[in-house]
Amino acid sequence: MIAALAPLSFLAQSATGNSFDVPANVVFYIVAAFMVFAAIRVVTTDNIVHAALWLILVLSGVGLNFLLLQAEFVAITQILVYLGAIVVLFLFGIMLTRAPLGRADDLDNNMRPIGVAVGLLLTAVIAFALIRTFGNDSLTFEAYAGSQAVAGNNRTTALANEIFGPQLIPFEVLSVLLTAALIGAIVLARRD
Amino acid sequence: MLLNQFLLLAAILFSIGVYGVIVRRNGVLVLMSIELILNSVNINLIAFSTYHGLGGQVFALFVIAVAAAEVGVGLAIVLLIYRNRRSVDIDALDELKG
Amino acid sequence: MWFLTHTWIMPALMALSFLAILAVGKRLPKKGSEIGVAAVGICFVLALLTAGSWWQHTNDTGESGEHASGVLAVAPGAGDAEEHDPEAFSDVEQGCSRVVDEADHEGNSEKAEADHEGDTEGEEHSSGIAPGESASAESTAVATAEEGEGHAATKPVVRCFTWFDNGPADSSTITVGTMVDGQSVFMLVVVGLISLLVHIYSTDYVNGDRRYTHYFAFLSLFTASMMFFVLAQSTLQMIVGWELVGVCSFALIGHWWEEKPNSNAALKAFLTNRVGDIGLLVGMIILYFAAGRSFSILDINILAASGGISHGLLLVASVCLLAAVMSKSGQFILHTWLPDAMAGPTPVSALIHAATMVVAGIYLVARLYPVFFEGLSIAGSSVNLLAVVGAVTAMFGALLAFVQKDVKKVLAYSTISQLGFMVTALGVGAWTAAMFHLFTHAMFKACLFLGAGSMSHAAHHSFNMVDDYGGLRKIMPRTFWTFIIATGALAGIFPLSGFWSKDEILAGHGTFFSEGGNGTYHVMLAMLIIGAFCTAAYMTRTIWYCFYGEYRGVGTPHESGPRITVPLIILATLGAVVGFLNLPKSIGPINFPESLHTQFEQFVEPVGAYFPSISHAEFNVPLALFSLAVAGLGVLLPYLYYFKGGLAPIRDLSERNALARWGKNVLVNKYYFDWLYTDVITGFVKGPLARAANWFNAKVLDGIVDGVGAGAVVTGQWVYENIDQEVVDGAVNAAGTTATETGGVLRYLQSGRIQQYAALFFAAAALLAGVFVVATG
Amino acid sequence: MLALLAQASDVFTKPTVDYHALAPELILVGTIIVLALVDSWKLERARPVMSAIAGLGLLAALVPVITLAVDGTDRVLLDGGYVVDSMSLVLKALFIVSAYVVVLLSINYMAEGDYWESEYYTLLICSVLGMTVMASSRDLIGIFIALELLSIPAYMLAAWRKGDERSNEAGMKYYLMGVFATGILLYGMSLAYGLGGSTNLEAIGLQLADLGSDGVPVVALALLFTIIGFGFKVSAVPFHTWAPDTYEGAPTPVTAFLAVASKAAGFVALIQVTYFCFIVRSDVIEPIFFVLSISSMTVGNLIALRQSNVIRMLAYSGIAQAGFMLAPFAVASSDPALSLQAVVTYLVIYAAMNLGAFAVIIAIARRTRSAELEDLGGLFTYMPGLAVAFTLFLASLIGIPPLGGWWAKFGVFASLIEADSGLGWTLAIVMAVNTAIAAYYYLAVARAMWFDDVPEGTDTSPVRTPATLGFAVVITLIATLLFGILPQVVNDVTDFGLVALGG
Repeated sequence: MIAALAPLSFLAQSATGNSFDVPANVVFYIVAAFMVFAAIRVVTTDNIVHAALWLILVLSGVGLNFLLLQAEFVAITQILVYLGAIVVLFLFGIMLTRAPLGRADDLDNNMRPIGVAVGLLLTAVIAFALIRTFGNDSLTFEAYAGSQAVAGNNRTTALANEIFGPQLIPFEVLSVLLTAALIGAIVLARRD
Repeated sequence: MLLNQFLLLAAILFSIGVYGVIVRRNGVLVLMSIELILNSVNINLIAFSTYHGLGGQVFALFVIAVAAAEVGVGLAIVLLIYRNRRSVDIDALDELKG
Repeated sequence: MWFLTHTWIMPALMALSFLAILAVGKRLPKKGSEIGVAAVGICFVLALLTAGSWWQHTNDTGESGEHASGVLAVAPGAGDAEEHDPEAFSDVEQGCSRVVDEADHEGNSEKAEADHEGDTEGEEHSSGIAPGESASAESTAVATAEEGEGHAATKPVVRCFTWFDNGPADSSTITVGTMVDGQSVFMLVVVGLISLLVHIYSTDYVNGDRRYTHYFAFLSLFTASMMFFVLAQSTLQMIVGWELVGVCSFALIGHWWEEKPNSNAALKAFLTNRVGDIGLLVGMIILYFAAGRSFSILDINILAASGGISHGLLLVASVCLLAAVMSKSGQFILHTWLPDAMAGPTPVSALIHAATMVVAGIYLVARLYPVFFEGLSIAGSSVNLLAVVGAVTAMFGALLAFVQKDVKKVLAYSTISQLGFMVTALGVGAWTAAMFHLFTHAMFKACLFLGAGSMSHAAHHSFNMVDDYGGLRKIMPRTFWTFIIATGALAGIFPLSGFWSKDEILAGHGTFFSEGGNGTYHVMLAMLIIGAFCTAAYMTRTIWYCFYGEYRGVGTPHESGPRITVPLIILATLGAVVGFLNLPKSIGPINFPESLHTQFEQFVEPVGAYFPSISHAEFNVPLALFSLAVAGLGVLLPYLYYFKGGLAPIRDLSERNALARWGKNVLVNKYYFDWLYTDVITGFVKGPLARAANWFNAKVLDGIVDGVGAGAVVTGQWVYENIDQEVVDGAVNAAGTTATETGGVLRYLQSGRIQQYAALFFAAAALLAGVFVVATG
Repeated sequence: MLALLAQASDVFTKPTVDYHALAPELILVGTIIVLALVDSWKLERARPVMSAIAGLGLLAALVPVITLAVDGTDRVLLDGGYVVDSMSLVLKALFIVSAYVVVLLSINYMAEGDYWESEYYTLLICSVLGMTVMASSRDLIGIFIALELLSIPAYMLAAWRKGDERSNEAGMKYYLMGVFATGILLYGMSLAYGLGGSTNLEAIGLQLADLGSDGVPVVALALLFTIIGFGFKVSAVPFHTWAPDTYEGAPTPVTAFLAVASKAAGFVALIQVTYFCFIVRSDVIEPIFFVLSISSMTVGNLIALRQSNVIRMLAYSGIAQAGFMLAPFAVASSDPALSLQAVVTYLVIYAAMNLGAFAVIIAIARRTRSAELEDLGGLFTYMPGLAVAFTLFLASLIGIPPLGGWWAKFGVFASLIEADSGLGWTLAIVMAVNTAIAAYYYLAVARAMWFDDVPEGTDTSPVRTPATLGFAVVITLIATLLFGILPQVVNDVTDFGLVALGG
């Protein structure tokens, strides 16, 4: 799967320098349309298992976006962690709570209008602010050019240097966080 | 490619996620909606990191890891509630109020 | 001098007594009261010695009041900082006031050049800098030497230690200490005296109470708090003392807390005071910054008096502080707690009303007088907030006192009214008059409260004078006579003390009657005169109900024991004579000898850079006669109504008094109206009109018949029922209700449903984002 | 391949780690490991010693905090991402001591309630570790991770009474609202990163200062969303809704922990982002804090008036107190040092008095089995010591001198008035009114204890309070009194001057 994605990354890299990024744009818009549709299905579908499946599409789309943005390592992590772990967790959750596997008409509460209003308001405000601020700024990938030089064309190494350099303490703290989550989740979820 | 096309996509995902957490009654579905919100943040971070270097990517990795932990904890709490109430309808959790 | 620098012993001793009583009181033979009485006795002696020492000190400084007072009365420049003479603050310890320190510093260098020859002066100066008590001998010489220059400033004795440094950023230190000048010394004596008498009285009065020990412990703490407040060197200490006084009153008012109304009264007192406390806190913080980050009272006063603080800031600060004064001293509209506070034991009421709690507000204004004087522009104007609040309170309080059945409530409203007099006096610039009235009022009001307690002691713990008293004159002669004397003093009958102090206040208004005031406050004068009239009238009514007629209560009343009557006699005597302490210089053609007149003023009133230069009104014979006449009328009308109304035929009165004649005519008219309505206009108008007539009879005509004084009863009743109980209490309650109702509505937000929370969360975020994005975009 | 890696790794410069600076955190991590090991080695037999280990670990972590404070030099690690200075040390000490008191509160509660004890302490210490990291982080990533480390264990602790549906509900509400807040926070942080070009707060601040104020509404968005994310943590209205429900449902020691330490950590996060970064755009953040502060103090107080449950009342009063603490942020720019000092002073004093109040409630509930106001009636007659202590804590919360709460309020008033701005004066007035309102419901509790009758059927025989609980009451009481009578103590440690802000 990852191998299949490699050309995409190549495609994106070819777009560096801002001269010719039509193919990347085409891919982006197709993926974006899918993602939005899938995301809407996640929050509207009346089948809980379908929601999880639509979520897979959204998360994969996010991974594709990362590739378009030349963040291969993050993209791979995204796929591994989300598809490999989180969605599986969701499926386990669905099974363990005996959720109805077919259609169910009681998945939503009576607050749809409020939800729509809040969602639209947020979109409008954020979109207005983004458009006013960033306008037509195009992506240049300048920052990556520098890190490539430093790390011998190996951005993953540069990423590692970043994590184990300036972000060392947060990284170590994260390990404690995962341990704590593990301990607590076991205590809460187990029968006793 | 424009910066804004990614940012706007993220904003839309964010809002859809917000809609989801407001209207979904099933605890697991609420957690899924939360994932939409967190992923929109990651798109933002990666898009900005093309300008500012790898800090954003590191941030995104941390967010992914934390999201995994949060989902785990969330599902544990959902399971706990399911065990006591035989239901994951979070809309019915209104014993504490006022 | 030792006594002036060691005043801290008094509050410390009382605090120690509080702890000792709590710790071992229950195990002592007298249940701890002996500790309290002994401690307060020592304090009183110390207070007297301090007063003597201060007397010495002022005489040393000023030797001669003649020049001093001459200067004071007119000298406009006495308060200017530029002219201020550093010698005036030679008894201020280094570090207690930044302004003085700086002035000293400058003065020092100048002096070094200028006053080479004056050896004594140089020495005096160094002794001023070195914190010591050695100054008295030299300072005498110096002060007398400076006499010639025409400045005889009060020399406050300030001692302090550093509590803590408020950070190196601004290098301001917060100090704690004592500031002793005439004002605090006189207040110490009052607190000591009243507290001592109340202690002695209480040993009998609350004898056998189950919380006897607890009661005495809190009396001690109450006294300690008030002394701490009085002696405060910094405004911070004042806040602490102020709050402590509030807490003690909370404990004592709620002494018999098993009864619901008592604990409610305690809570109401506390809550109302909280409102003011916030004003105090804010006001003090404003002053702290205005005075360049200093809590020192001396700093604040000097800067305020010399224009070192802008008028705007002083105005805001004085309004904030006024809120505090209004709640603490029961000024209209925050007075409602005070009558309720009668739920406490009577000696506590006496203490609260005469010497502690409620006069704390007056003391605060007097202490920070430059702030109010400049902030509210007291000089040269004809109206200001302080005077308005005071005058309204003086008038309304007196009206309200009319309609009370409970003798303690009469006295409570009377206190409100008299505090209004003091506040008005401060508001019109008659500082000394206010302090003098505080002094005299403490004596006779304490006497009245203790007298009321004595009567209730006799009448089975009832305070309902209308239903349960009567005819006590024969049975309790000592109580009766002391009560009569105190009443006379309160009503302002010549030559009792109240006459002198009240008259000084009235003269201080600077109206067409009198000259030399700080402004021309016509309206306030009129209101105070109405208040004075009512005062005389309601007290006469009280006397009637308590002491005349037949005994209406249960059981056989008897005179109280010596521990109750002796304090009464002492207080009545003082209430009669202390007025002579501040005799005016002359009354018409009679000139008083120098050793007699204005002693109180010289002793108490601060002069110098830390006090505004106020001018004093001369004693004015027409005004005095007029106010005496008003008071006489106030006594006379109820006398005619209550005492004679039932006994002598009405026509007898009408020949003696024009107003009574008018009253009699009205009385006849009442009958006439009755006849008119019932007999002549019969028929179709009979029903409604008769009812109206009956109403008219009952409500209006009776009122007219009762004359002006009784008309005031109706007004008072109306004010009591409609304004005091409805509007004011209603507003207070409504504010509370609105707050809780709003809380109730807001509570629905808290539905318990997570997703409504989520919707609120994100909607709020989105709305805020929208607002800020549009605002900044 | 390995050679390639080795070659690549030579450009990696190993960060120098100052182990002294990290000692408090390392000791806490060590404590976590010891707890886990002892638990798995001794199993059930280990339960009685768990609390002791946790308590000792916390006290041990306090030692390097003190040595660092004595040393006095500011230590900057990881390119400015992690700073150990006087302010962070004060806050670390605050967190550790608060957690220690919470451990004292928990011992009997946990042992008698048959809860998962060793895991409880493990999670508690994890959360404290997150707080101490928060106190030093000057980097968005560090702050975010620290926030998550302190929050995620707390979500689970709120649901710790597993069999109790109310506790489950409390945990669920706390968790969901927390995650929503995390979402908003991250979105704001991502925008801040985008605008600032770095995750380092100081760098972002410099960049934000350079951006013009026109045409960049995203700045407002970034700042607002970040502040809202932490506003949840400090339970600022309208992001407070979880607090009363969670406080009521969670185990009471956990409630104390949430109400004090967790809230303080939220404030610390706000301090970090505000004073080290966002302050350059005071035109944006001051109105935000103004709105949050006014709505928090007013709404919190008004709803508190209607509460009949003391814990819920404390929850709403905590919301109102958060409003007071937010007030100095609204005048942050006029005198940063003064307003920062006001906030930290308030935090320290608030921790003492609020923990004390919870300690007393836990002690009382051992007898009354309830925190309803009516069940506290006549408490003075059979638990005089606790009634007096509770009264003192309540009086301190009202702000009556000479108790600590007074000095805290004084600092806030001082900073508001000193700022002499419209926002400052408005806040001062609203706060004054609110302080007066607040007295009412605090005194209602005092009145119930002192004046009301003992409810029917209450056992009024003398009660023995466990030593640890008594100790907790005593130390918080001493602190409350000490801070009021000698404000010098707290004043000295919270006076960071301009050094801390120099960054």
